[in-house]
Amino acid sequence: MKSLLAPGHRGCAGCCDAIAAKFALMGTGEDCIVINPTGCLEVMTTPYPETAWDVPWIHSLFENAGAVASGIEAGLKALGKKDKTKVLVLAGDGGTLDIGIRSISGAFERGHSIIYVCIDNEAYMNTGVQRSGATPYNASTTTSPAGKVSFGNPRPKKNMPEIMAAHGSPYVATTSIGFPKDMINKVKKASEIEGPSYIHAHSPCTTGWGFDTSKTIEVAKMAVQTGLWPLYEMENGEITKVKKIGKNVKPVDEYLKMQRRFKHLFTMEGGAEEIAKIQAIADKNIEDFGL
Amino acid sequence: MKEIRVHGRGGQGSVTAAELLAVAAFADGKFSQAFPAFGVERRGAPVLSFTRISDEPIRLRTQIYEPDYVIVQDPTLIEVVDVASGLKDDGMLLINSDFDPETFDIDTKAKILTVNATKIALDIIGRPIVNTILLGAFAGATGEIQPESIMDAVKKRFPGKVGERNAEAIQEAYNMMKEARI
Amino acid sequence: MPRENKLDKEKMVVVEGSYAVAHAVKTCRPNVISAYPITPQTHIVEDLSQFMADGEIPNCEYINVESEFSALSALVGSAAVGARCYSATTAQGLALMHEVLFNMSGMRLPTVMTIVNRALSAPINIWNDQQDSISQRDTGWIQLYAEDIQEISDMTAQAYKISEDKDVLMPAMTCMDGFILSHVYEPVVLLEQDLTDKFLPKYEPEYTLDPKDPLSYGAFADPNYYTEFRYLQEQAMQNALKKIEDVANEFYDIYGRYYGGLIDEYRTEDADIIIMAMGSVIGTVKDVIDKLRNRNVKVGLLKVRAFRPFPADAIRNVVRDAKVIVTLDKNITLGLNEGALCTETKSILYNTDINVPVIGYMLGHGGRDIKVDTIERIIDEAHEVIRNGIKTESQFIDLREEIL
Amino acid sequence: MKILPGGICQAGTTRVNKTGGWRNFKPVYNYDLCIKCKLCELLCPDSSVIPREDGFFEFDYDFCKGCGICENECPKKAIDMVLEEK
Repeated sequence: MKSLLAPGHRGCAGCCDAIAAKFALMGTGEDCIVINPTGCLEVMTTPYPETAWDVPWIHSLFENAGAVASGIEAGLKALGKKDKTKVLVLAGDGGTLDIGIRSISGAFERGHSIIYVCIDNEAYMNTGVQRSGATPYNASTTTSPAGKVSFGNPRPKKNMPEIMAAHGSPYVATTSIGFPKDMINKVKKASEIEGPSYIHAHSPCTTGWGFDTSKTIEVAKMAVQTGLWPLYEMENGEITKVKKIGKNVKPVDEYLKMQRRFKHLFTMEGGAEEIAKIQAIADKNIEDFGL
Repeated sequence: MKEIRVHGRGGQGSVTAAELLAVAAFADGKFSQAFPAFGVERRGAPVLSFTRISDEPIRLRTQIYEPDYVIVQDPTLIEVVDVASGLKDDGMLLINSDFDPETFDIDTKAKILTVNATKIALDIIGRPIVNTILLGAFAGATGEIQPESIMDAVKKRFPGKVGERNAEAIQEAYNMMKEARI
Repeated sequence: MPRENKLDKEKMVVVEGSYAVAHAVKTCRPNVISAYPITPQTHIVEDLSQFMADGEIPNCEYINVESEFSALSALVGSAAVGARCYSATTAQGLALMHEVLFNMSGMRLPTVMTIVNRALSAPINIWNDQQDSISQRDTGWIQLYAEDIQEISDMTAQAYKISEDKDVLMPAMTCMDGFILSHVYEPVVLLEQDLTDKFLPKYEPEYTLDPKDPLSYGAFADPNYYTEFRYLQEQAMQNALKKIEDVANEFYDIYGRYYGGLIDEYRTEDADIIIMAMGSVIGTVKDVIDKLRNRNVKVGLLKVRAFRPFPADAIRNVVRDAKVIVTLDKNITLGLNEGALCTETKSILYNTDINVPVIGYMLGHGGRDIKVDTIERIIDEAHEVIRNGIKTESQFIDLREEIL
Repeated sequence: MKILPGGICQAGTTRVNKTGGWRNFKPVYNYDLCIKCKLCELLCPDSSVIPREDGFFEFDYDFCKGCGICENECPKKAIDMVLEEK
């Protein structure tokens, strides 16, 4: 499949955003318009006068991707151009779960035919790895650092897919860049559905999470295999498909050990108990989703 | 230029009355302007609206402080609002009431007239909506406006039976007040 | 050349200001309307919603957004795919849009938005002044201010033509005073559909978001490029100066109505005192001027229609021979004790051969009625300046000293 | 070059920016082991794995940043990362 993201962009070696964007565009094909709110992806792909995008693309602001996408969809409709052209949002976790949630909520409640892909690398990477609503429990970021009296981020991830499903979205799915076919097929499916669809793509960041540039895909797979990031589809609010991990399930410490952001859990007193809490999150996912 | 102030309560259609008066005046070949005293009043609270009528285009954008005419839609307002505030000495105060004008202790040199618009409304329309009827009474009492223009404006605003009945009530009020013309 | 504003009474109807604006928008054939309710703008968007519900605006989508921020953000997207866009807001809503205002003008996406001028909180106040739009003066939006319903209605079509001009491509605000104009009923010629179709061509942008020619909008411009984009925006504003005049003339040729281009003048010939003002207070000032002219007081009015771009040359030409200039501002730059019109007027006279004193009055804030008597007192004080020079350059008038 | 109002860019123009210079290690194919599974092409974040007519692939060293994902994910170990000679 042809890549619609040109080389020469300024993403880090091993960049998850570039991979996620590439997969998403493989799902929609070239007849689409991309809306990309503020974040690494926007900055690294469009250093004026260059752009890496081989599809029409717009960056407006940080918190308004849902609204800009609504306007594009409405504009295409009014001009009689909406038949085939897909409206694809590629947004980060900050732009989705935090600052942008109002406009996404509005767009989904209104039922615009858009495909919203959240590229979730679990922190504000563009500004230097600050915590977001998607940062997992105990991850050390620059604004939730581990310290003498802190194990890092004190809260679990916000459950954005559930929130979007609660909007009555016909199609909500989680995916991971560690499973390219899963992601491409889900975006493709979303593009064929009338109404707003939401795909939450787990995307490990080599720089922000602290792992070797060659391990982006490996770390992504591991998140799924531990049960920390379950892959599922929800159609009209009901879970219709789950990717089983079965006997291949891995303990969470194998996943945590791969990343600098969890390194403190292995050196600090009380770390083992904290890892056990993370294992409990994974175990609950395995039970809830029947992984 | 003639300036009219309408006193009512939120929900009684005093803004609509001012508007219909402006529409009717324009139909008579005059220029007109109507606007509410802008507030956040809810249903039941005392409200104000204004109309200007002139032979020339109206440019003035101030509120009305010295009206030529005052229309009071609800006599209970007299207790709580200075309905005669600024009213010109040679002006007129028209009150919706079944009492005689002399029974009202209002500090004004202007002429006070009363009309039992509520009764007319109940008799003809079947509901105690008086705003349009008072316009008929106003037309009768002042001759500032043609009753047909008011009836046309009302019928256009409330098409069908409602408008027809309102027009009938307006005519009734007009006839009653024509005799009392100042 | 001053033009007669030929009003055809036969074509006039008495409607609410908001309705006249909504009707004007309809005749401009918008493709996307996106708005969020806020007093006193609501009647406009309600009327447009009714037009939509009655199928009276073809090829148009109405987006009921969840905030003003999204109202304008949606229009960024719509304009980028080539749609003609419309929104309306006021005060808090406009303030919430602040970031998007820059964004839209920076991307050179034309649109028209009616600002129903209202005060900003705190304290909470829903009544008219012009602090809201004045506070957005640096966002790269054209700002036009209307005197009455006819003008704001007609200005809507004019604004599209200015905004969409290929040498301009800047979004435009058409400003009307909240309640005073939005909620008034008066006779107006509703914008004529046949004439508007003749006056306002279909919007056909050179560039759009189109999969057949995939362009990127909103790239990341570093210090090597950013300055040039700002320069081009300023050039566009300068181009708009001429375009605003041209469009007013073209409008006159087709519709026979004229309110000035960048500015308008009223009895400024031989005027010693020139009052400068924007918006609905103009009408009251004209009445006062007529009254005083009958007493041989040499006073005239310079109506500022375009506040952005600021019509420096046009103003200089009018005030050159006056003895004093009086600015009326329904806003204040806190910390300078001046309204914006006062500041801008002084600034364009500095470094010129025009040496006319400027005095400023701040009034009408938060809906305080501007009475005839207030204007008369201001003119009296202007006389005093002519006689004895400036004592107070800028001040509030009608302050309730007793509660301070 | 003249800038367009609004900062519009023409598609795919980052191709003028050769990011190959970022590399420390470069990937090299061992075609004897390659099974043409296309995974390296699919996963490359820099779209720098180019298909050849014979079904094998080659690296576009103008752009490859040397991240090593292709080597790490290759199911047949058909890619080696070798130190870049500069």
